[in-house]
Amino acid sequence: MKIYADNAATTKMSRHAIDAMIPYMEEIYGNPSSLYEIGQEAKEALESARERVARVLNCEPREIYFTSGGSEADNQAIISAARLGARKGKKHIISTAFEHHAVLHTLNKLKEEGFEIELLDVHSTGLIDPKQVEDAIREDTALVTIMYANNEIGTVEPIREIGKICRDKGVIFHTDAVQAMGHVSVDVARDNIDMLSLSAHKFHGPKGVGVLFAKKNIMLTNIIEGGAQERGKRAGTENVPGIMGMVAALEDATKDIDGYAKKLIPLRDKLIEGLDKIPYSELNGDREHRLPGTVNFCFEGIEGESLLLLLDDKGISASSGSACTSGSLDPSHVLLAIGRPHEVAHGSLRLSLSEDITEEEIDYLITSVNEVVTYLRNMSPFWRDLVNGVRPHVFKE
Amino acid sequence: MKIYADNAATTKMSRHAIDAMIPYMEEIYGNPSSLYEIGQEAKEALESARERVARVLNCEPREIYFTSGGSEADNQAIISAARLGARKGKKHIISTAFEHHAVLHTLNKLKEEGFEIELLDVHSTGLIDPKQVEDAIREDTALVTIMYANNEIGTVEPIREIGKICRDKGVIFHTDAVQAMGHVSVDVARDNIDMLSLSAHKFHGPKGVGVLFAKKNIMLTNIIEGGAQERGKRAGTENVPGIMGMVAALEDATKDIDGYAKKLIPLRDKLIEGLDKIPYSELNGDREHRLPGTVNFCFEGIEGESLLLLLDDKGISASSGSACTSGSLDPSHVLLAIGRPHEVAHGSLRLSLSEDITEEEIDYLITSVNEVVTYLRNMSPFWRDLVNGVRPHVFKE
Amino acid sequence: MALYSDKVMDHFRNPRNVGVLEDANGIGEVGNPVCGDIMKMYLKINDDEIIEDVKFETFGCGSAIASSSMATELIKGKSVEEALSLTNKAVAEALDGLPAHKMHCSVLAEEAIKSAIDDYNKRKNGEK
Amino acid sequence: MALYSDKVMDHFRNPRNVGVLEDANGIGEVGNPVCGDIMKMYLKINDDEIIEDVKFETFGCGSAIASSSMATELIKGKSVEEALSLTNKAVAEALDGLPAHKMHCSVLAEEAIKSAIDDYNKRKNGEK
Ligand SMILES: Cc1ncc(COP(=O)(O)O)c(C=O)c1O
Ligand SMILES: Cc1ncc(COP(=O)(O)O)c(C=O)c1O
Repeated sequence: MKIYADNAATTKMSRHAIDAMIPYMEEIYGNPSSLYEIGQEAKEALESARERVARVLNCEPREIYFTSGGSEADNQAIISAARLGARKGKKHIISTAFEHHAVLHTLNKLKEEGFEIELLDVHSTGLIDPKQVEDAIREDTALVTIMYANNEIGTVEPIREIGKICRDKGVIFHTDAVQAMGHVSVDVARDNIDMLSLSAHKFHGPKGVGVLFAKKNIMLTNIIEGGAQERGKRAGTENVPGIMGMVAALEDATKDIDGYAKKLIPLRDKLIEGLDKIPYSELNGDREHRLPGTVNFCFEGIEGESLLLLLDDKGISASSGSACTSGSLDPSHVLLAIGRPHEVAHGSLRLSLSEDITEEEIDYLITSVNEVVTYLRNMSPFWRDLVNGVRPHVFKE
Repeated sequence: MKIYADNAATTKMSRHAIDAMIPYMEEIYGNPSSLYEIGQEAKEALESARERVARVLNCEPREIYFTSGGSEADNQAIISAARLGARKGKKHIISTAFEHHAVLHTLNKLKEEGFEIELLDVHSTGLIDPKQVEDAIREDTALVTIMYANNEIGTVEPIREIGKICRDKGVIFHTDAVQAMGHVSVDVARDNIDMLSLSAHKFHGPKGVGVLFAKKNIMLTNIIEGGAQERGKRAGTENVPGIMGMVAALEDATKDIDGYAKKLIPLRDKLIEGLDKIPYSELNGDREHRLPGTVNFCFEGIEGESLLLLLDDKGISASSGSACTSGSLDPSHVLLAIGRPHEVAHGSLRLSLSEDITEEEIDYLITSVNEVVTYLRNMSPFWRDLVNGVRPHVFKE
Repeated sequence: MALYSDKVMDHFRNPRNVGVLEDANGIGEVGNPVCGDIMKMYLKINDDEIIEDVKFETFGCGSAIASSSMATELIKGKSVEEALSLTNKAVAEALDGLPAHKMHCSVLAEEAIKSAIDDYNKRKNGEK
Repeated sequence: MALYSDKVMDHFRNPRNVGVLEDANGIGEVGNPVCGDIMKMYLKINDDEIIEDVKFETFGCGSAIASSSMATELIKGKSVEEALSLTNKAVAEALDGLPAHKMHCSVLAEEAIKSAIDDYNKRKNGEK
């Protein structure tokens, strides 16, 4: 059996998205800035794509800027809000401890420039309480940036309520919706969002293309200077094929969010229940407020990379917050942020499902993880110490 | 007849480049940062692409960074050199007056930060004399950035000699080779280049992907912060399909540069001779030191946009430096930089050929331009004033 | 959503009333080559102050040529008073709209007519 | 160019000498769970100072498990002296190389062996 269960890392492009790109690669290749026919055709496509994205997000077309992905959108949103704030002497930014690195590293850069960065606690649930935001906002707050859904543990934040608080207090609110889009309903008007980031390859669109939504009253700062593309706010010849593929995927991914949830949530819950039966394991992040397809567990006594490699041998593609897989020395900052100790965080597993997963595959996932965890524990001196009581367990059985 | 003569704006993707992308869109869609098979396959592809680009440029694979295009590469190169310079108190940057806006606008930003930007005169030929660079370099020069070939008039600069001077004086040398790659031979070792920018869609590759070459001793500054992709210097999930398409196109475009020149130069020269016969017209930029496929003329008494629209009606896609087509109030900064007065710059036409142009098509281009120029002059009060001697001509007949 | 409306392209491709009017009694020229557009209007106004004939010459972009052409159509056969009340908006509307950054072309057309009528008035009053 | 060589994957998938040696006379453990790897080596050394048997237990990534497995193979049947001269580089080379950021796994294997022999020496000298 082959199961791709790493849809939070990237997704398989849909046939529809690929087909939407091809004509712009083969025939309508003109530069949208050109006057002649195939340039103007490309320009029309580009502007209709902008309208279609705006319709999905519920905003105006001119509030949509196409970028090279989620990271660029995050960087530009945060830098822009910081520059706007600094002009009014506002240098306080509120975020959370478990944002994506595209957000956290940009905030670090601003910190070096003299901004004060306040990272809210996300609790053991991986959830922010809107009250925390309310309490943290000050006169000199330039920006609140809080992700819509977390990429590792899949928790979904109370964005609408946070947005309301920011709107009432007149503070710019940005949300990284890279993991949320296509999985839960996102509406920038309803949710009081001022800026929002998307990345196409997370919802069956192409890699290397994304969206920054910014309300029309927000003056963006360029990250990339040059030509006057994207209303002068993002230079570079437009990636028209990529944008067309993204829009096709975006419409497909959002056209039946309720049906998607209805189908996927029972399967996800079955997976959670199955993995929960493995002794000394625990779900990461709140049980309820989570993406329909994302499940993240910690297993005591094993290390994530070996787990992934053995699952790969069984045809299962998954990911882990283990330091070995992150390329850094520490395990996932997300798992540490929800209070997992290092030794447990190393033994984490994220399974992120796609809509076409079957019940049979869920069973296979549960059985396989169980087998591999047992196998690895049997050769783990750490596990031996745990069961022998030499070291204390972190989780209940 | 249909002739796409705007290859300097963007090119038609080659079948080979499209075919090189498809497997990475359809099947090998894994995230290169993942451990499992389709992630590792994507990673292998990515690293072999890096090796292939390095082979073409004659550098090491680790000196290749993939970006979202030429603009991003230009921005990052210049910002990086500026930051390195500033740390040593060097805040003088040398460039030219006719660089692409991705360079000029980035330099403007640095100017606001306190850098001193010296733009060298490009003369009526559109050529820099290496001696100018030698004379301009100072103790506190952080960077010399001079384009390999100009995108509007097609002149090719003496990059090798300029590189030599910079190398001897220990100054970082960046060149925007977006227009040169695939048209003239580029070799970063031979040419003494420290940093170089490319954009795939200019050589029959995909839009939205490019390359920054930076010598291994040059520490890059991130433009986009986040994940540890591209040795930590360019965050964002890698656009593997785009990169694979780019590499295929790059290899094709560079495998027979001599044959390309041999085929195209006579046709280009025929076009120049044909257009030169139109009275009161003049070639922009040096006759000899130019790209094999780029021709740019000014015609007195007419305006570029109308020229383009009527050529489009005749099936010819071309571009102009007219203010009306640039979206700004002034005509092309490039034409102004080579000393064309505004009224003449408005009447410019760039024809940039692809390799598959035929002699018959060249004839059609000459005849069509002749017809349209004559037609427009006949309704131009400005032209009437010129021929009646009310206003002075700029060019000889 | 193409650059120009079909109307604009029609008037650009097939401009009406192009050329010089040898017996014009009102000639106006506006714009300047440095900015990339010049419009010249030739009017033949009869004793009843009716614009009997009109021609134009234009150096400029597609919308400049189309605006000139449309403007001549709109004033041909009209009284001087009516011609004076022609606004640039009316020209743009008659063309089914112009892109925002091209509206100045319709302004030029309005100004060219005013300038030609001004010239006519000056000649009539013997100022010329 | 995959993450690991075939050798590493073989030793990871089919680790040699996994488990506990009940009659070990030298046991070493290195690493720590906070860093994500622990290696435990069990040696049975006979009177001629030959390593008659060896087993390991490892908590860690693929290359940690493969390094342990390879290290046990390399020292099994060897003298204590030979085992002491085993370097981490030799372990990595025997595995057809390790990625740069995984070299520390081979270091761990070297250290685990040294630690187990140290334990054996201490027991022999009655220190334990
Ligand atoms: C000389 C030059 N530099 C940079 C660029 C920017 O490339 P891109 O639009 O792909 O970002 C271009 C093309 O637009 C160019 O011609
Ligand atoms: C929450 C979140 N934000 C931002 C990103 C960055 O997106 P990209 O890698 O497409 O730039 C990702 C994915 O990597 C993500 O999961």
